[in-house]
Amino acid sequence: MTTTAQPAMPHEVTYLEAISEALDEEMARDERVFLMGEDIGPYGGAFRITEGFQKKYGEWRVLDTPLSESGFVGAAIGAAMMGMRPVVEMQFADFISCAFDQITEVAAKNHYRWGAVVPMVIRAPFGGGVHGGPFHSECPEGWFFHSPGLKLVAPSTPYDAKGLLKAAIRDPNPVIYFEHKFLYRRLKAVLPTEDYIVPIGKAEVKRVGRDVSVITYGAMVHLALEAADLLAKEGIDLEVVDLRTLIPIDKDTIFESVRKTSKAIMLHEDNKTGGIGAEIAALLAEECFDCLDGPILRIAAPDTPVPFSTPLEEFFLPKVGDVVAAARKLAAY
Amino acid sequence: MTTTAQPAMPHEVTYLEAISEALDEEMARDERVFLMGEDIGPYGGAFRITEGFQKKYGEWRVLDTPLSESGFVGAAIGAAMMGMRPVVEMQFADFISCAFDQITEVAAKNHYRWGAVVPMVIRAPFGGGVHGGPFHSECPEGWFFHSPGLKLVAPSTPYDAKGLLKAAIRDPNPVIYFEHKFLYRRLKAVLPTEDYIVPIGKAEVKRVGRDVSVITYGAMVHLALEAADLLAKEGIDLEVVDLRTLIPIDKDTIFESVRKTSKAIMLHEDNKTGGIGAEIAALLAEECFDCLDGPILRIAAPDTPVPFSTPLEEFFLPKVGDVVAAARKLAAY
Amino acid sequence: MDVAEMVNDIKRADLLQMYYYLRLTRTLEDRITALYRQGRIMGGVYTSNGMEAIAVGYASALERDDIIAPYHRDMGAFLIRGITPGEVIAQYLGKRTCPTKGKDGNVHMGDLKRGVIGFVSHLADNLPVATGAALAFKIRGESRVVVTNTGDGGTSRGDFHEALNFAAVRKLPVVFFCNNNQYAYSTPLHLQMAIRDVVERAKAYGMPGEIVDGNDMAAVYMAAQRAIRRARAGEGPTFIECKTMRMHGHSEHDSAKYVPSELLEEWKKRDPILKAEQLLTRLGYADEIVFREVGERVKKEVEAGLEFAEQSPLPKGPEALEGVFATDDEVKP
Amino acid sequence: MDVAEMVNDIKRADLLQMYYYLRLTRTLEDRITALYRQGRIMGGVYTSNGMEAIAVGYASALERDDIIAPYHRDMGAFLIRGITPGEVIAQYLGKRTCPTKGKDGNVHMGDLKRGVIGFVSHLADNLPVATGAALAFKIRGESRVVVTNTGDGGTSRGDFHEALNFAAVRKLPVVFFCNNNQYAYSTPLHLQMAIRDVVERAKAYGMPGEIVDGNDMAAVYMAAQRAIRRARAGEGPTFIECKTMRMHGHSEHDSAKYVPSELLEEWKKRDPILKAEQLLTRLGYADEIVFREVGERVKKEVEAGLEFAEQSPLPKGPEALEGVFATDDEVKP
Ligand SMILES: Cc1ncc(C[n+]2csc(CCOP(=O)(O)OP(=O)(O)O)c2C)c(N)n1
Ligand SMILES: Cc1ncc(C[n+]2csc(CCOP(=O)(O)OP(=O)(O)O)c2C)c(N)n1
Ligand SMILES: [Mg+2]
Ligand SMILES: [Mg+2]
Repeated sequence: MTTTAQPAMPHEVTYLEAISEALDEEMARDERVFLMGEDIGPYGGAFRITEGFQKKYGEWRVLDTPLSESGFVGAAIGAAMMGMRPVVEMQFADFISCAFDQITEVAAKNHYRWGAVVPMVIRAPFGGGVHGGPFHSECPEGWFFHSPGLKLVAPSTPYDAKGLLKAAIRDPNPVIYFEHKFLYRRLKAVLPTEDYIVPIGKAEVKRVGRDVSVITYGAMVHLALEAADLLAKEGIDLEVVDLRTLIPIDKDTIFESVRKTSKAIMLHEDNKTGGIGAEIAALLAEECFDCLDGPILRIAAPDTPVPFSTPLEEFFLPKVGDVVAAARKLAAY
Repeated sequence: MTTTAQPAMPHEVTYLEAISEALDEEMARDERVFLMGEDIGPYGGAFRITEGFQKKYGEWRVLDTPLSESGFVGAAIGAAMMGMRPVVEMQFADFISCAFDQITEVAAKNHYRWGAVVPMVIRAPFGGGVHGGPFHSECPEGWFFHSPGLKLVAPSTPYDAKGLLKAAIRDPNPVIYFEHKFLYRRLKAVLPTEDYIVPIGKAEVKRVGRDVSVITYGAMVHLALEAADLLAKEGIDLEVVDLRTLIPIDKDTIFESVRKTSKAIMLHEDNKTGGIGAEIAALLAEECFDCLDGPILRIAAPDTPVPFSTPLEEFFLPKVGDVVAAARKLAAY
Repeated sequence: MDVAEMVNDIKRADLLQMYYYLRLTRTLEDRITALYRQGRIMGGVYTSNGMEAIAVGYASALERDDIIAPYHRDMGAFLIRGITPGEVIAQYLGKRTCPTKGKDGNVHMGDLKRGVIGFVSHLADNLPVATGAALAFKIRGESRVVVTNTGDGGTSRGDFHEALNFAAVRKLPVVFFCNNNQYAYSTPLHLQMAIRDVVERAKAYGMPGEIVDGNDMAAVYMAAQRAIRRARAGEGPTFIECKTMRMHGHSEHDSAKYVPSELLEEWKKRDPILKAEQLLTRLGYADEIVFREVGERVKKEVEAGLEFAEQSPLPKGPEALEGVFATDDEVKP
Repeated sequence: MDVAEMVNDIKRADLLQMYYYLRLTRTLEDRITALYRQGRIMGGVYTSNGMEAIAVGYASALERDDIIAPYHRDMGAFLIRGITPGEVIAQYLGKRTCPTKGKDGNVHMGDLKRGVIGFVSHLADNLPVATGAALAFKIRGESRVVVTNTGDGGTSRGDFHEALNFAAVRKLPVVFFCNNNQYAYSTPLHLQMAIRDVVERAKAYGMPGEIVDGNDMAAVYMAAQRAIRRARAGEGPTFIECKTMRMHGHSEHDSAKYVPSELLEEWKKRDPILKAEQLLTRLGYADEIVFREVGERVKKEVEAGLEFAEQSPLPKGPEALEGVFATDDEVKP
């Protein structure tokens, strides 16, 4: 799909197309924005998000790189410091491990250390459920959750995908943008015609409920919403908080929800130990302890790599039933 | 200092010497054990832990590597799979970011994926308080807390330093051994003459107390013990749990302590957000909720890189007063 | 050096066996491709179509105790090391009878008992690992050798550099093959590196390098033999660039429109199986009848393999939890 | 090419200015070393003693709008870009008036307004960054150039490889200097690489390379000029190996016993200041009187700098919390 810079009328797009539109519109709006990555040029990227972009913006704004994640992330940092707005694509989020050092030691710390502004975005297609196995399904957000200086976002809808990517590109800091591969072509929505952003740092209550708060992000938002529908039938009213931004954490929205429901479930696809759910649970146990009326439950993948074979991966990924069971337990608490 | 393979009589050693002894004794005991790292040969390593080793064990068991953390960690993985027991030294833990990909993607996952056994140890001199600034003071344990397949240990005393390093070397899995630079020459203890290990996976109550549990590791154990002395004078009886092993987590010891005290403080030198304290707090909030009689407090470094200048670093690091204040608050809860 | 003459030194049986493996590879991968098109395979399918001679050539030159660390276009090497067509298909189908028991997919097969280090998606990650395996042999004074392979794209990664440098400094018994098939996914060689021959890279390490016709199994075999002999004699590593062409898309979902069709036509004429048949005919070692027999034999073997794989059980969900850590009984104490 | 003749093309004023910077560097670093020995400096002290001509030479060849990404033995380059001796000492003392406001120490100074990219401890990390800065210039069609430097040890890291490769493929306006002082900490060149001249590395990237006498400021300057001219003309990157010798320990706490004393004696005769004085005398541009005057001038400047630094305030503790994230007003919208 080749997008024009500003869509003329309301139109339905997939999550993937929303990402593509955000890139296209930002490139048209701001000539400092340019793209780097493997196979993003004539090929349009492994997921075809930049298809047609090189024709439209030229070889120097849609740059195929050698196979070297550390090298091109480092290059993005340098270009960003010179006033550009690079957006780099990891072919799969999993390969971000190769650029870990540049991200955590250089990009994250430059502003703190000597005031250099590093406005750049790393797009990281992440997550399982796509038969990718241990190296094409990872949720690496936990690795970066712990490196002051980075912002992390993870949209769950086409609307948020577009708005958060635009916000990330306009942000003066390094932002890792986790886009969930499972959602690419599974979600569609009609987006506004006018330019909009989804502000970084704001969670959103995706479903208002009274009884139990599920705090989640990415593909798991939809699992939570499904569970909410099932639970509604038995009179349990789930509130679904979509973090959208992982760092900085929107404590206000989370706390407000849990103050209302007194019950909290952390839900993520990432491994349980050391996941983002742990931090949110810890924040609640520290700052909202008195409002809690039951244990803080966590639903997450077990502490293993993502297995390949279908029965293994199905077992590994959190399921609607897990959310239902946890909510029932808390509701009865 | 050149150690002999088995010390002949009880003797006092520093934390640093304890590490050195463990390496020496394991090398003497098991010829599969060998060392790799930068400047560990004739020079004896940046902290002189392997001084005299190359003379004793030869150039091929005490190997100076090129300046390439990813390369020599990868090499350790290969050698381990061929039946060796490599121990690699990071000159400073901070540089482990350069080997992140090898550790998380190769070392951590090989056994799960195809049954390959990777018995290796990465020694990582970590922590602040040594005027090292943002690149020589880091606590990188949080990054690896989230990679199933790795074990992480962090001793706080000479006894544990020796025993845990021996256990790590004998373990059939990749183990990251976080040795705290601040403790190197500040602690001394008389160690047993006979061979011993400190089992991986076992926390230790370093001070038995009744009122509040402080759960901590590394250099912060001593901060907690200091706070305990102060608090004892005002009748607050602190229990200090030293995790010693960060992964796998010894839930039994932690839970037992908090079941007794009903009050818990997480204390670490690492940045607060996404630190190990978050996971322990989350475990408590999930599995020990009913025994909690107050919020779970966290004392940790703020979410910034480690600053260089003394007043900044002092501000940054957790202080005895922080523990005292938190314990008072909980005791009065 | 006249390849045509030297070929007389290769035993007839060896050449015939290589031919057999070329055919087995082709037939097996074609079958897997067909299964993929029928939607019976989850995940990606990467084949060595048109490049079979490289893996077949190098793996044929090894002794039983040697080790390979293959990459994703080395099917022939897996087969020669004894991984059966049935296991390969089982791996693609995620069955419990494959080398990873369903934990990992496609060409990520590893089995140390058969001397195969499992492939890691992250390209070039296994080069330091291969170097480390060679280091173990060197330390123990064994005369074993490691052969590894990478694509042209993989040579751009830092781990390539760190591995080759370390291997050269320590004169380790490892041979680095490079499959230069002129593309890395959609990225042509000139956007990957500013040199025409990948072998130029070897100079940076003071490592001998040579170029061979990657479509000529005998040429690859002889080059491998020379390099392996050097390695075994303690003379250190060698870099061997195999010129070839990727004849399919990067993976089976890629139509590879970015490859000029003339290029494919030209290389079609140099098909490694065709070349092998011409050689065998010229040497009088085999004729059309033999070729047909081999064709029938491999077809039967592949069909038998398919049957084995299809009848193999899938793993059960909870097996996903197994094997994160190795246990003591898996290693000698 | 006769260096001795070409030197006539360099303006007298330029040579005298370089000489001044050699002296300023030496005097400043000697002063810092003395402060270190008095225990007045926390953290490490890394000097360019005996290697001053490299940074002075390359930085003198640049235009105002060009950018440098220096490494830890490039004091002369910092000074030439306008960082004052006072700021340098303030940085070592952790004062608020230094380029990092006390957040970082020693040579980790960065200031984009003066065209200096801040050094990162992790060696070679700034090479991809320098490449990226050059990429920004190329994309925008500016004629600016980036010069960066690395030690011989730093060339072993993967980021070196990825940076040089990318720069060469895209013909970016960046010049890669290498300070080959024959050691990386205690590791001699032959354990770092299996080549005698680091410049061999350039061949792997199809990049022109040359060797210069790193102790000859004029030779370095002219080589830099040639490479910068090429870069500015769009002809791509150059690699320049400067042969030199580290005359002190790795840092001031290292007595460097591992360096043969004959080597030091030999290189002492080639001291860059001595060489510069011989040159200036031979050309009739200066004499003993001038040398003495310059010596007095730099001494005064350094003492004034020390006074400035000592009188500068330390940062206040809570400033540790500032600057993790950049704010919108720091960038153009
Ligand atoms: C570190 C890393 N980055 C990106 C990828 C995605 N990827 C898989 S194969 C491939 C191209 C590989 O090209 P090459 O090394 O030439 O091997 P070929 O497939 O051509 O044989 C890419 C980019 C990867 N596997 N690893
Ligand atoms: C990635 C990384 N590993 C280790 C170190 C520790 N270290 C600091 S300087 C140094 C030696 C550097 O040698 P070289 O690159 O030759 O520079 P020189 O100091 O000789 O100028 C080492 C190992 C580091 N800074 N970064
Ligand atoms: Mg290729
Ligand atoms: Mg050096």
